[in-house]
Amino acid sequence: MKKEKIAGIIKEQKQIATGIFDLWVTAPTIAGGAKPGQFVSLYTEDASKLLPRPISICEVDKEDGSLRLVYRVTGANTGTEQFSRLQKGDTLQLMGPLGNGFMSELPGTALLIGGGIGIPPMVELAKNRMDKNLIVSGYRDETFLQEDLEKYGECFVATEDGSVGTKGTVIDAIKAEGLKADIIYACGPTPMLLAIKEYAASAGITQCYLSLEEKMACGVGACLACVCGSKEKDEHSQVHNKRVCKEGPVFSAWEVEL
Amino acid sequence: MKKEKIAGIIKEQKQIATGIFDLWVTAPTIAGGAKPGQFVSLYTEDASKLLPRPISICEVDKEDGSLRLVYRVTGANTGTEQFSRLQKGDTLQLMGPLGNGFMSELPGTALLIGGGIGIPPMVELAKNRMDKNLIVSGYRDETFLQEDLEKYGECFVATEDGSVGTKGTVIDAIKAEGLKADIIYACGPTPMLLAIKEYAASAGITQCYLSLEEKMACGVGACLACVCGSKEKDEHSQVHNKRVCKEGPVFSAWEVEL
Amino acid sequence: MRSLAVKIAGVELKNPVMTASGTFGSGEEYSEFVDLNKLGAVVTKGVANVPWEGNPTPRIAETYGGMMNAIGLQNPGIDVFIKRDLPFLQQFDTKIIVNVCGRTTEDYLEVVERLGDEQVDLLEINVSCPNVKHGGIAFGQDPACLSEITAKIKKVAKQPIIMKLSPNVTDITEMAKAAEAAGADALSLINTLTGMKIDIHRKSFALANKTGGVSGPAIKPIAVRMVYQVAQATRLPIIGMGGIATPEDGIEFMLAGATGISVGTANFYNPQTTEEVINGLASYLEQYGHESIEEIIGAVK
Amino acid sequence: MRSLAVKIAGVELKNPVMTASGTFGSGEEYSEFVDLNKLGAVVTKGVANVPWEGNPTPRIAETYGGMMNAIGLQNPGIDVFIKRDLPFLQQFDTKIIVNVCGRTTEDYLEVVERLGDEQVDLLEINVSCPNVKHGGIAFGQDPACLSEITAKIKKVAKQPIIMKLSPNVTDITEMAKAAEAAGADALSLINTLTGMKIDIHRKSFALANKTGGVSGPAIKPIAVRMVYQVAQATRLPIIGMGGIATPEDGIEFMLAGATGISVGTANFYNPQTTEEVINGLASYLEQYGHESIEEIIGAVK
Ligand SMILES: Cc1cc2nc3c(=O)[nH]c(=O)nc-3n(C[C@H](O)[C@H](O)[C@H](O)COP(=O)(O)OP(=O)(O)OC[C@H]3O[C@@H](n4cnc5c(N)ncnc54)[C@H](O)[C@@H]3O)c2cc1C
Ligand SMILES: Cc1cc2nc3c(=O)[nH]c(=O)nc-3n(C[C@H](O)[C@H](O)[C@H](O)COP(=O)(O)OP(=O)(O)OC[C@H]3O[C@@H](n4cnc5c(N)ncnc54)[C@H](O)[C@@H]3O)c2cc1C
Ligand SMILES: Cc1cc2nc3c(=O)[nH]c(=O)nc-3n(C[C@H](O)[C@H](O)[C@H](O)COP(=O)(O)O)c2cc1C
Ligand SMILES: Cc1cc2nc3c(=O)[nH]c(=O)nc-3n(C[C@H](O)[C@H](O)[C@H](O)COP(=O)(O)O)c2cc1C
Ligand code: FES
Ligand code: FES
Repeated sequence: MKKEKIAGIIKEQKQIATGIFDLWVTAPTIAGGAKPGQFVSLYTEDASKLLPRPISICEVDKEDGSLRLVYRVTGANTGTEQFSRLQKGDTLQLMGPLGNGFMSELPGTALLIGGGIGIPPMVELAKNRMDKNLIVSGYRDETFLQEDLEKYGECFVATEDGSVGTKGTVIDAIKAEGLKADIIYACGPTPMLLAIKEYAASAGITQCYLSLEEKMACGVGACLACVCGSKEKDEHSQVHNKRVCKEGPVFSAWEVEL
Repeated sequence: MKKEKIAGIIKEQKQIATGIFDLWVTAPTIAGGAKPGQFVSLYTEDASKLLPRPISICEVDKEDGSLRLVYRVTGANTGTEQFSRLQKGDTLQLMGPLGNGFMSELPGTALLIGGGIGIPPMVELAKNRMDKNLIVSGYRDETFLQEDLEKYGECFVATEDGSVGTKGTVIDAIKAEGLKADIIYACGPTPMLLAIKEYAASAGITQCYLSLEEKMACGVGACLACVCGSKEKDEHSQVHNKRVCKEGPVFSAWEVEL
Repeated sequence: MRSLAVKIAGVELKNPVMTASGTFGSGEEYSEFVDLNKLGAVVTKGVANVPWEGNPTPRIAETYGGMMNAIGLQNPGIDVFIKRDLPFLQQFDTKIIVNVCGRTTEDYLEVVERLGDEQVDLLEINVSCPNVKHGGIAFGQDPACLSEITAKIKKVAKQPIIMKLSPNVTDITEMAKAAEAAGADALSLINTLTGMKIDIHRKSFALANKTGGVSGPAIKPIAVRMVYQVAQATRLPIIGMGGIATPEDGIEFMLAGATGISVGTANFYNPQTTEEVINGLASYLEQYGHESIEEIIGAVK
Repeated sequence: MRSLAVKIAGVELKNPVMTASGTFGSGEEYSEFVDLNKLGAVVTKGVANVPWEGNPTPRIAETYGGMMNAIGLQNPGIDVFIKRDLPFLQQFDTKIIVNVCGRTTEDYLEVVERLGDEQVDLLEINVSCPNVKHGGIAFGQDPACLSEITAKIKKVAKQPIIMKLSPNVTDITEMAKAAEAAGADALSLINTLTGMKIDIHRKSFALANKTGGVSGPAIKPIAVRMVYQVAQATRLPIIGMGGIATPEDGIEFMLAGATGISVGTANFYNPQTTEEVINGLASYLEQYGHESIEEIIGAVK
């Protein structure tokens, strides 16, 4: 699918949890080709902030030509804070769809594991899958997107403080609930991904796909900012580096070093 | 009067001629102390543009606590272009009142001479004077602010193309109309000010006050960016330089070198 | 039609606009956004004799009006470059400038020799990357080293060579004159300015490499100054860069004395920048009645 | 109450925040906006032995995320400075740092000697102004010259001396070490980076002086890098500056190794910056449980 940089139009935006915003933006050319697990680069209107903010595609409405993005405001005076002030009708520069995305068509029961702000891409992934979804979400405390996820699979929650679901990590929840699957799809903080990789190895789940994060400048594979270590020599780079924005953000757990 | 930097609120803005905007901004602390010929520094919301845009005070409504600013958009992607998009209710960072202003109380018949975007300060000056005002405005072609000026004096116009009033310069208009005065107040491009200085000398008008322009950084006399050459050694600087933002923008024609 | 064509070291470019090395990959990545046929030249990411891993991540950070990078010249090596990247670029009607990097003089010479028989128009020698710990930076910050490596490369190069200078020096004209005297055919400037960013909450460096090269609009005034100084000090054609994001920026560099202009960081946030600059150059010639873009090179007074 | 006090060359400042020379006049101009009693120190505009006219106008231009100036060190001379400006500053409960400039070594020595008997806490010696054609810049770009002038000034100075370094050098640590070896008590960095801007419509220089010094947020990463490098290379206390506009910026400089921090260009567009930085430092100590600001000096890892 051709990538484009366009001015999207905000359809609606609301806060769905403390510091978590839920934005629908009309961007037909991007929505048309978007796959679960892909992302878009968002650009601020602030002339002092030039780099893109990569945000995963949470949901796509192809008919309407719009995208749903769910993101966290990371602090004061950040780009995400600026996005959070956008209102219906405002424009938002964005580029996409970027990255490879999840292979949603794999047959078998899948564990869809999201941690914190890694949860949003699981919505579109769950929606696109034909087979059984077991959706495990890890939060610090406050939950979000559970209603959306429940439409597409059986949902399990872990919270650090135990306020909802299993107290502990997503792995704790998987073990507590005795969940079994053929496939793992995961997105979240690196420590969580590391734990999942270990768990998959021990549980013998060979189809384990992780969505990674790295700082980006171009988002299209040109600048080599966003690499992760790869186990084998990467074909493009000829070294043990893969580009998260281009070969990723989704990698087989076995091909990358976290 | 104490200078302040505040967030003013736009009351209204309209375009009054090609590229010329007429803005009323609520800024009570500034309006309270403002005198004719003083100016304010306007700040953009564009993080790439940090310096002030000095704009003369065109009119003051002390009761309402608001200021009128009339300015020209100097080009694409400029600060003034950004100001021209401000709408009722928007905020505008501004600092003032700055500079010395015109001595409006001088008795006698006065020639108030404005050239192009030097015309706006003549409105508040004419309004504040008790004695007779002969107001001469020079335009390239299209006129503006004439209705406002007519309230406070006898008005004469010069246009470069002769489309309105005398064809030629403000000096041509003064001569054509045979205007005589005891005092001159002028604001406009340097060539015009030079011509006025010469005219005042030849006509024996010793009370001749010119409002100068220079690039500014601080607007309060701290950075020494905005100097003009002075005939005598300036007391503050101890050299032949005066600060336009502090000792000016209004100077006696005889104390400065243009 | 007013002419946008310029000549750099005997090579005619249809217009002065090119891509800054390292910001446009091998050309392929941005070919979805830009018609490469429209560009004066594509300058490739730096290539070495063997593949380089580059630096650990984070490799970039945002700075006020710019960015900082410490990619560390990751590259697939000259073999794959010749087999894969060059043939891709050769499909287009644009000039190809290959950016060459190395850790030692021998590294550079090997790459330059390997490129000798390839369809490549110009070689840009990066002696100024601030992110490589061994070699690299030293060449570009000492006139004697610069002179030596320039002469050695010139001896083996089949294409004209452009020496790319580091701005992290006391006197850029001294470096430019050293390169000129040693036989350089053209100069590129500026590479990035060495900077640092600290994450105050983690009390750690924003880049794994601690320091990185600052690029983008923030550095433009420094770049324009250096281009002007070098234009006054040498007779070599200059490829100017550093913060070009609009046609006006590009024109500023040409008035300062640049014959070619490269767009770097701006590609990242506006992939259309190169095309916009080309169009803007044409309008400027129109507006001020210049017959050819060459009339504005160094025309500041 | 957590302590914001810092010590520079034996002088205790109630907090590390000061004004950068030349951006705050003699203190009087901004006293309507800032309570000078709150500042760690006021650093004055550079003062010479005799009044200086400075450069022709335009003296400043806006650049992306910053500005460029070529004021040319206009100043009323030491006589008027001592008679008028010093007594004004002495009314306040803040330290006074006088910035000294000159065209020749003798000029500097004369000013330093004249200030010997005045109530001045520290002297900041500007050997780095890029806008003065004779002398000035040379001192700050050559380690031998810097060393010589530092030693000579140190001999006659009654107050501790802070050498203010130019960033327009290949290796800032070499300059810092030269100043340290010659007896400097502290270092200030950075002064402005030399830049240029061209008005493309007039085809002329934006500044009458052609070049000017770039300051403001745009140059911050370069300044932070130099402060860090110098902190690693010398034992002298450092006053860091270059683009400080927020508390976060100031903290970044302190983590990099600065003991004091100066606000320059930001005063022009936000006269409250110094006070905001002071308040922000206090909150940061609170947030991360530091008892004293000294704990964060050079604390980056
Ligand atoms: C492929 C991908 C998908 C992502 N999807 C989401 C999502 O759906 N929802 C969400 O809330 N967050 C997501 N993130 C993280 C998100 O990109 C950062 O939180 C965001 O860029 C921070 O920007 P800021 O303006 O808040 O912070 P600032 O501090 O202003 O950012 C400064 C710079 O650092 C970059 N940066 C800062 N944190 C990160 C990070 N964690 N990852 C990459 N770049 C970073 C910014 O993009 C920017 O260039 C994703 C990251 C990646 C790489
Ligand atoms: C005391 C004074 C009063 C003024 N009053 C008015 C007025 O009432 N109406 C009006 O239209 N204009 C007035 N001007 C001119 C006005 O300041 C400039 O047109 C304006 O600053 C241009 O800003 P910009 O964003 O359009 O241009 P940009 O090109 O974006 O400006 C870049 C920088 O240059 C400065 N600059 C550019 N042109 C001038 C100039 N002519 N004088 C001073 N600084 C300049 C800007 O302030 C800014 O810092 C006045 C100038 C001064 C000094
Ligand atoms: C991410 C990145 C990678 C770069 N890689 C190289 C490189 O491989 N070789 C080189 O000579 N310059 C490299 N540069 C420097 C640019 O070519 C250019 O000189 C510099 O960025 C200034 O231009 P700009 O401000 O338009 O980006 C790189 C710059 C960036 C931002
Ligand atoms: C208008 C202006 C005038 C300056 N004058 C002086 C000066 O007289 N002496 C000096 O040492 N530095 C002078 N400087 C440099 C500043 O003190 C400071 O080192 C530099 O601007 C970087 O800080 P900033 O980015 O916060 O402005 C001047 C800077 C500006 C912008
Ligand atoms: S962000 Fe540029 S290669 Fe991935
Ligand atoms: S603008 Fe700073 S002294 Fe006038």
